[in-house]
Amino acid sequence: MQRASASDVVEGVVREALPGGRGGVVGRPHEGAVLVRVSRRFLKEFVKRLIKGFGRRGATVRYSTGVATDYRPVDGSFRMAHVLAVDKLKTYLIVEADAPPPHPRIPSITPELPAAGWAEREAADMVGVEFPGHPSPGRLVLPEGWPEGVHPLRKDFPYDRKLGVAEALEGGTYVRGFSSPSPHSPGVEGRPTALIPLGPYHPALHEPEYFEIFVDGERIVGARYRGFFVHRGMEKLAESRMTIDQVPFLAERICGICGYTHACAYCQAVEAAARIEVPERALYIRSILLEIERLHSHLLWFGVAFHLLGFETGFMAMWRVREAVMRVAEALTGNRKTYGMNLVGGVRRDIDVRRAAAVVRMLDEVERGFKEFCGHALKLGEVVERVRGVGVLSREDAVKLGAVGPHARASGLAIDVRVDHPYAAYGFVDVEVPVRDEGDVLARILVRYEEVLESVRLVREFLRGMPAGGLRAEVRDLPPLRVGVGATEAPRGEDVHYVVTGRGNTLYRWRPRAPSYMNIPTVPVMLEGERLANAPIIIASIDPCFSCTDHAVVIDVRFGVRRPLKALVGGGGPLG
Amino acid sequence: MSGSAALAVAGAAAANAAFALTLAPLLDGVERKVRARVQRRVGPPVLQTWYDLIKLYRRGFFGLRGCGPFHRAAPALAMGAAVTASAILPTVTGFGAGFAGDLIVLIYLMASVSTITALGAASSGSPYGVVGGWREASLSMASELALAAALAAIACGRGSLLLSSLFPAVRLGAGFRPSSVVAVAAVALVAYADGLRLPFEIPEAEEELAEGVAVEYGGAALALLKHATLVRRLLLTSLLLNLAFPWGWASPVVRAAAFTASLTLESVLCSLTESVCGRGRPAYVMRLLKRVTLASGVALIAACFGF
Amino acid sequence: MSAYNQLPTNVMDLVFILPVLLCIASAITSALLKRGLAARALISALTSVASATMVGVAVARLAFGIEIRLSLSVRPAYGNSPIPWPLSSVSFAVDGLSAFFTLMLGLVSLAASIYSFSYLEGIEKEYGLRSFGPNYSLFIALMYLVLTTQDLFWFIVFWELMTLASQFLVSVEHRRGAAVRAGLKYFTLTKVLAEFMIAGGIAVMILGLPKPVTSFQGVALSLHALALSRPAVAVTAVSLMLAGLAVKVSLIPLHSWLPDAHPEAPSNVSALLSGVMVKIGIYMMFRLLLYFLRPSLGFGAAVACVGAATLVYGTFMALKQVDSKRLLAYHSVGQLGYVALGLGACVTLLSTSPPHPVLAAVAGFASLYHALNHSAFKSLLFLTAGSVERVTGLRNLNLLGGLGRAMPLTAASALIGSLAISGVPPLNGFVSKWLLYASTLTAGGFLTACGFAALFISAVTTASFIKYYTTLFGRPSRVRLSGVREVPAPMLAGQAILAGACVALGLAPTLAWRAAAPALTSLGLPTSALSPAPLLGLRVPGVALNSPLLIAALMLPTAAAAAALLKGRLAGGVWGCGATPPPERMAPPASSYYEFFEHEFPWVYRVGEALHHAFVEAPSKALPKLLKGLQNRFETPSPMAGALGYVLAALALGLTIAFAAGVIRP
Amino acid sequence: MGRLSILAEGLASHVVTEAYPKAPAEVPEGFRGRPRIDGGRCVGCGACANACPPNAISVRDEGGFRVVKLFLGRCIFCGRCADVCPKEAVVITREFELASLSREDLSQEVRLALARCAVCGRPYATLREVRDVASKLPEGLRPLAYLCPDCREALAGKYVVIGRGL
Repeated sequence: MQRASASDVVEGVVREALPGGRGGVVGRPHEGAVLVRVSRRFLKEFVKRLIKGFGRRGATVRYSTGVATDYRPVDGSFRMAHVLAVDKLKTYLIVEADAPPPHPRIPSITPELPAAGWAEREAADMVGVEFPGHPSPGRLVLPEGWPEGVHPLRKDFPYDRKLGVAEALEGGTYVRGFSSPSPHSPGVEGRPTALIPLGPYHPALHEPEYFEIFVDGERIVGARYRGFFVHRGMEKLAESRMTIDQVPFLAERICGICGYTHACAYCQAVEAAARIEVPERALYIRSILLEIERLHSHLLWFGVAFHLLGFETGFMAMWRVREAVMRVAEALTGNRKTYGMNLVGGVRRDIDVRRAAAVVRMLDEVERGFKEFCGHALKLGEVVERVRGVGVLSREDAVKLGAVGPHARASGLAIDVRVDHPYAAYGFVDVEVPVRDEGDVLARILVRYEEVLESVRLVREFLRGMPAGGLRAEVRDLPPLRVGVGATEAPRGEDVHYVVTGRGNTLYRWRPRAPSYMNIPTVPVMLEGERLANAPIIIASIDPCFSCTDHAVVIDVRFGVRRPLKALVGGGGPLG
Repeated sequence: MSGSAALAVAGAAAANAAFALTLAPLLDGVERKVRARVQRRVGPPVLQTWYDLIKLYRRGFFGLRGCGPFHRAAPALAMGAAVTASAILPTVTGFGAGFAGDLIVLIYLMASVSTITALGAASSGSPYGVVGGWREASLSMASELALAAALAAIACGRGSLLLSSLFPAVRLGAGFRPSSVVAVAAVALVAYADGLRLPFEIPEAEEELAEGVAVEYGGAALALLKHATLVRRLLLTSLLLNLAFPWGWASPVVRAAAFTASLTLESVLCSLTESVCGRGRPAYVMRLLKRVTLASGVALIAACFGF
Repeated sequence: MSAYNQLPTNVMDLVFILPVLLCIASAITSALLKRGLAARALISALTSVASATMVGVAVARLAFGIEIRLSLSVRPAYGNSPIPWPLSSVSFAVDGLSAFFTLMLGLVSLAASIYSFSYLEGIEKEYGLRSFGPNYSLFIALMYLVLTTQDLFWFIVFWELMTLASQFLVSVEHRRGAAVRAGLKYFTLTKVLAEFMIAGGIAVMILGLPKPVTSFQGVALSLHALALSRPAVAVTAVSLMLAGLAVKVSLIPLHSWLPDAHPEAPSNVSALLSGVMVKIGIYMMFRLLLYFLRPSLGFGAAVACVGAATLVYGTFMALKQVDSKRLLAYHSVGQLGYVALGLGACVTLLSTSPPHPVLAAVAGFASLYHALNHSAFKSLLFLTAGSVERVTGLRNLNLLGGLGRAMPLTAASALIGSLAISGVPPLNGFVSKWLLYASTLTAGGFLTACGFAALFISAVTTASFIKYYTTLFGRPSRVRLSGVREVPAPMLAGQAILAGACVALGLAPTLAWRAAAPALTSLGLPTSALSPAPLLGLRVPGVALNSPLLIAALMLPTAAAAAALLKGRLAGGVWGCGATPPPERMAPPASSYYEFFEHEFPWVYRVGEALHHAFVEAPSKALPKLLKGLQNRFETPSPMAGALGYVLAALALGLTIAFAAGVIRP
Repeated sequence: MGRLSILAEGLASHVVTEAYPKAPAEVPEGFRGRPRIDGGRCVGCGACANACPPNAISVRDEGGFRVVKLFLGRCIFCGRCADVCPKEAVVITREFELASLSREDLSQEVRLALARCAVCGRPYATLREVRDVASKLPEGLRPLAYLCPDCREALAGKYVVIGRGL
């Protein structure tokens, strides 16, 4: 009940932060979450006070995700929900503000919480809510040339509407890049810079992302990021024509690597919203699969990292070790990736004794192979040389930009959803969270190194402690318009799914927020002042999952959503 | 010289050139096999590099529109320089076209392979090409420093630049000079570095520069560049072998066999080394080269004082 | 003119005089006509013919051994001559050494003069030819006279006049402050240090023998005597003269004027300055160190080391430049380092015990040959840079680019020049460098170290010209250039002549050997040093061997065969990684090129910066303090400016000559 | 020294490259491969179509037949169809080599005859499903199974007395 009391504290802070103790409704959508609805006029002020209030109690407010929803069919207004994570108090605080049509405007809180920048820009693109006072407004998700005033996630936008290229181009030309002029001038006098495009199609990026890098010689003087090329329109799809039991299979296809964690986060969100009690054995099984996923994801990343450092043998070695994990995943789930295991309310398959034994065997193999090889590889002069002191992200920047996961932990931020907001079976064990302060690429490598070994330990512990029992709770019709937040610690960091249930076991709103969504904005900061040769490894060091980040993007201007198939296949390349 | 003799030498030169052209890709194939084995893979067939080259040669030219004619001519010129160098340097047969030039000529021909490559790459407006180009140039500047010192040491010891009187540089007995040993060691390292092997392979860093100097070339042009680079690599090794060991001791056939064998052995050793190296960050590469330069510099000073 | 003059008798004498007369004619006509097509045509034509004649004179000596001697003197029948000796008589002779450098002069000035016809349009429109024409013509004539006079006194006189003319040519565009400042700096520096040479020269002329002597033979004797009687004085005198010459040759630390003067001058003048004038210092150094003086280890070593230092410093400075002509100017500094190194090595090798006359001859030949080559490719490069500036109005390599398509012929000749100076076989730069290595690397001692430096620096040169060529003609330009087209035929012709020379001198080094052999013999060096190798190649018996033609015969067919594979289509534009940034933003600026190398070898540049500051920044800072008022005058665009310059210069010059004439009394 | 041990381990241990496709690849039991519909068991109830996330299974009536169509081009091999099938007519096989040049190979169709309403004659469900339902009903109510939902309601409204039959 320590947790409940933590949420009480949060509620207390919220109440005293409310302007004049009024102007807001406070509620508890579910365990570990507090919801407050304030008038948009007070929003900025309220957030300021919140930060102060929690600051007094030594807790920091981390911006987790922001969701704009078109509630016009329900109560005729638009609503922006800022989900703030108060990790120290193990609570997600949902701050909602309404805005009436036809021109919904909600003051931007980005000046207070810079990490909110992307969320607000995305909301502006997809739902058409304006955020006056945003320091750097402009398109984030929609391509340049997308017609003004067309907002795909509004309820009056049919999911299967095809927006032909011609129509899309009315608004301007479709450039794969920036429409705005570059910040760094050609520099006639002084030391001029050249623009080096990194991506969308570059051997170092295994997914289409675009970094515009400005160099003087090989010194990087600045960088810009443009992403969201991987258009799949998943949110729209889920909200339009899928049932809650179908969405897990869509959710896990958000990413080709950390798909299962998305499925879990989604299910947790729905279960929380509908107050479904999931049987303990199912929770353990979920945890085991999550850790197995972390194992293969990290091993994959190590491989990619070595590849980018030109150390092919390391690449091969890591992927060879990873193969064992994939085999076990196949044995456990029937699929090389940990796909198809989750349903709302539990899991679909049991881990019987024989499979458990296979897992244990795999763990030994992986632990030995990994430890041995990395032990040698991390001694190699040119390898370590290339990552020590490279791509440093200071703790301050990490906090400011809301970095999550190993990336944040390598910059000295001790945050981990498994500990801060225990889910699945993580409440029953204690998780070691490795933290380093250097903030460079090497630190990120070492943090992940520790995490691999920790995952091995955790899986062993879960297998030991797994109780008998059912696999799935009975799920009846869900109550409509219930809000739920589900979070997991994906291999790359906090993965948050925000759900509003709909009628007849459908979803009214679903917004997954992948960890890379918070980490990518730190890349330009890290690139500045670095050498060009380090750019790829720096970009890779956050283990960016671009397809995760981009999943939500609406109908692809180039193809249009012709086949739901398009929305379902795909997923991450090696980098994500 | 008499016509028949000229013919013989011309034949030898042709033989050397043909040898270099054919063997270089084969050796690359061998190296890929070796690296694959270290990575516990089966790896591609030994002829794979040749298959790739042939496929590319068939493709004709793929290149940029509108960045000067030189961009297009560069691969051919590079190949020309490489072949010429291979005709001058004794490899499979004892005497190449040594009458065409001496050590300096040889070095300059080899250097001009990378010079021309860099020029061609930088002529394409591709930022990757240009970056690759200046890396190539910088690397050759750095390795030239070491190589120049080492060769100066050797030449100073011999009082000549003629290949005939320089090979082998290390002579036991009366003509022995300790400096030449150091110098040859330095040459060995430079040959490794200048052969663009890991960790020195920075001009084409695939993950950083997307093949750098080769980025804007395709088809036959790409094949020519790759082939010329491989030939150059083989020549560097051959130069080292010629400097390090005497080869005049055996019948032509035995010599050819022995030379080929040791070339193969050398590239196996190199690829084993490569397989446990990452690509160095440029600063690191340069530091290594500076150390090599230091060594050869010591050799040079020693040589100047007659040791 | 008095009737007692001993007039030129045979036809060769007339031929010898002809260039001078032609130049004077061109000077006068241009001064009269001031502007217009006719003026340009006259200047160009007359100077070209003059240059051609100079080549003829040189060839006559080098190929057919016809040595022209000519001495003019005022010798009255009774009484004292109205003009005091030594002013009263002057003698000329085209010996081997003179002939070699005259050939160089003729070649370059021919190309430059033809080039001028179209190039001058710009200057004509803005400034008229009143100042340019006379100075240009006289400059050529004076260089010719400096090279051919056999009289140290007159050498000095012509030398000073040449400096004067060249100074006005540097600042001919007197509305540009930079040009005027550069000219001023050049004049002051060379003038001030020329005084050393004059002092040294006078000392040599008057102190050695009981009676003062001015003829070269006499000076040789006198210096020898002086060296025996008062060695300290002799050493001082020679050092002074060397210093005076070194400033023209722009050896560090006396180079600071060159990187300012050569870029600011009109390109045809830059070609002459870099191509010929700086080498006249070398010419005199040869005479001084090998003809006047017995070869001395000290001076040889000094020149060699300074040369090595110069080539390292100059080339590294060049690597950083982003102004096309400034880059070339710094390379002139570097390349002259090579030449000086050769000379120094030659002297050293002669003066060691035992002497190595063979290697010495090779080194001497290397020096002469490289001087000749340098005047071919560097003048060529200056002309191409001029063409680019003419078409685009730009010299900034950060902005320029992509001219390869619009100006293919200029690009081609620039490429030849770049490859030649980088020493890519089988072009000329390579052969002379090779000779230099052959003589130094095998010599042992510090010469080997110098040779190593040279060998390394040639890689740096290559890098620098990769940048030069690709930024001008390769990658797209970073600004919008309008109306870019190929330059008119005369300019192309000028470039073609020099490009041809680069190729010819590269493929047939024996030609150069033929040309230089008389010079070497006249300096008492053994011509047995080199023996021809197959196909016009050269061989230093037992030491080195190189036959470029054979290399070309191996290289070009292979390249052609390979090129046959390159038939096929062209893909589109530059690959932008799938994004579409504008090409001019992707094209790296010149300043970016070796930031990488700079970043990895910072110390090289820290040293360089220090030197640069000490010898370039400091003087050019000190200068305004010295000549503040004058400079202001110069910078105000007014007819006064020119006049003032003349007054000043004439004053300085008059003083010098009067002083000299006053001191040298029979 | 790291390098040497990496080298040594690499050379000492066996090669892991697999012979596939020259030799067949192993998949564990429980592997979710190509789903197959057993035409003999399927009753065309359409539960699978409802559950299928990517709409790979479609059910439509045409010309007196109910056509259940499975298109593998869309299938994500989640196996939900097998979960929800009341008749265990959908089986998840272990086949995974599905690459093919013809679209036909990627789709499976099951055609089931439709039952017509005894009263209005409208086709309303597959014969097999109707028989199945009928077999489950108590004797008295069986005829109801042969009526379409509307007629059934109408009739039921009139006559049915719960527990008595007609």
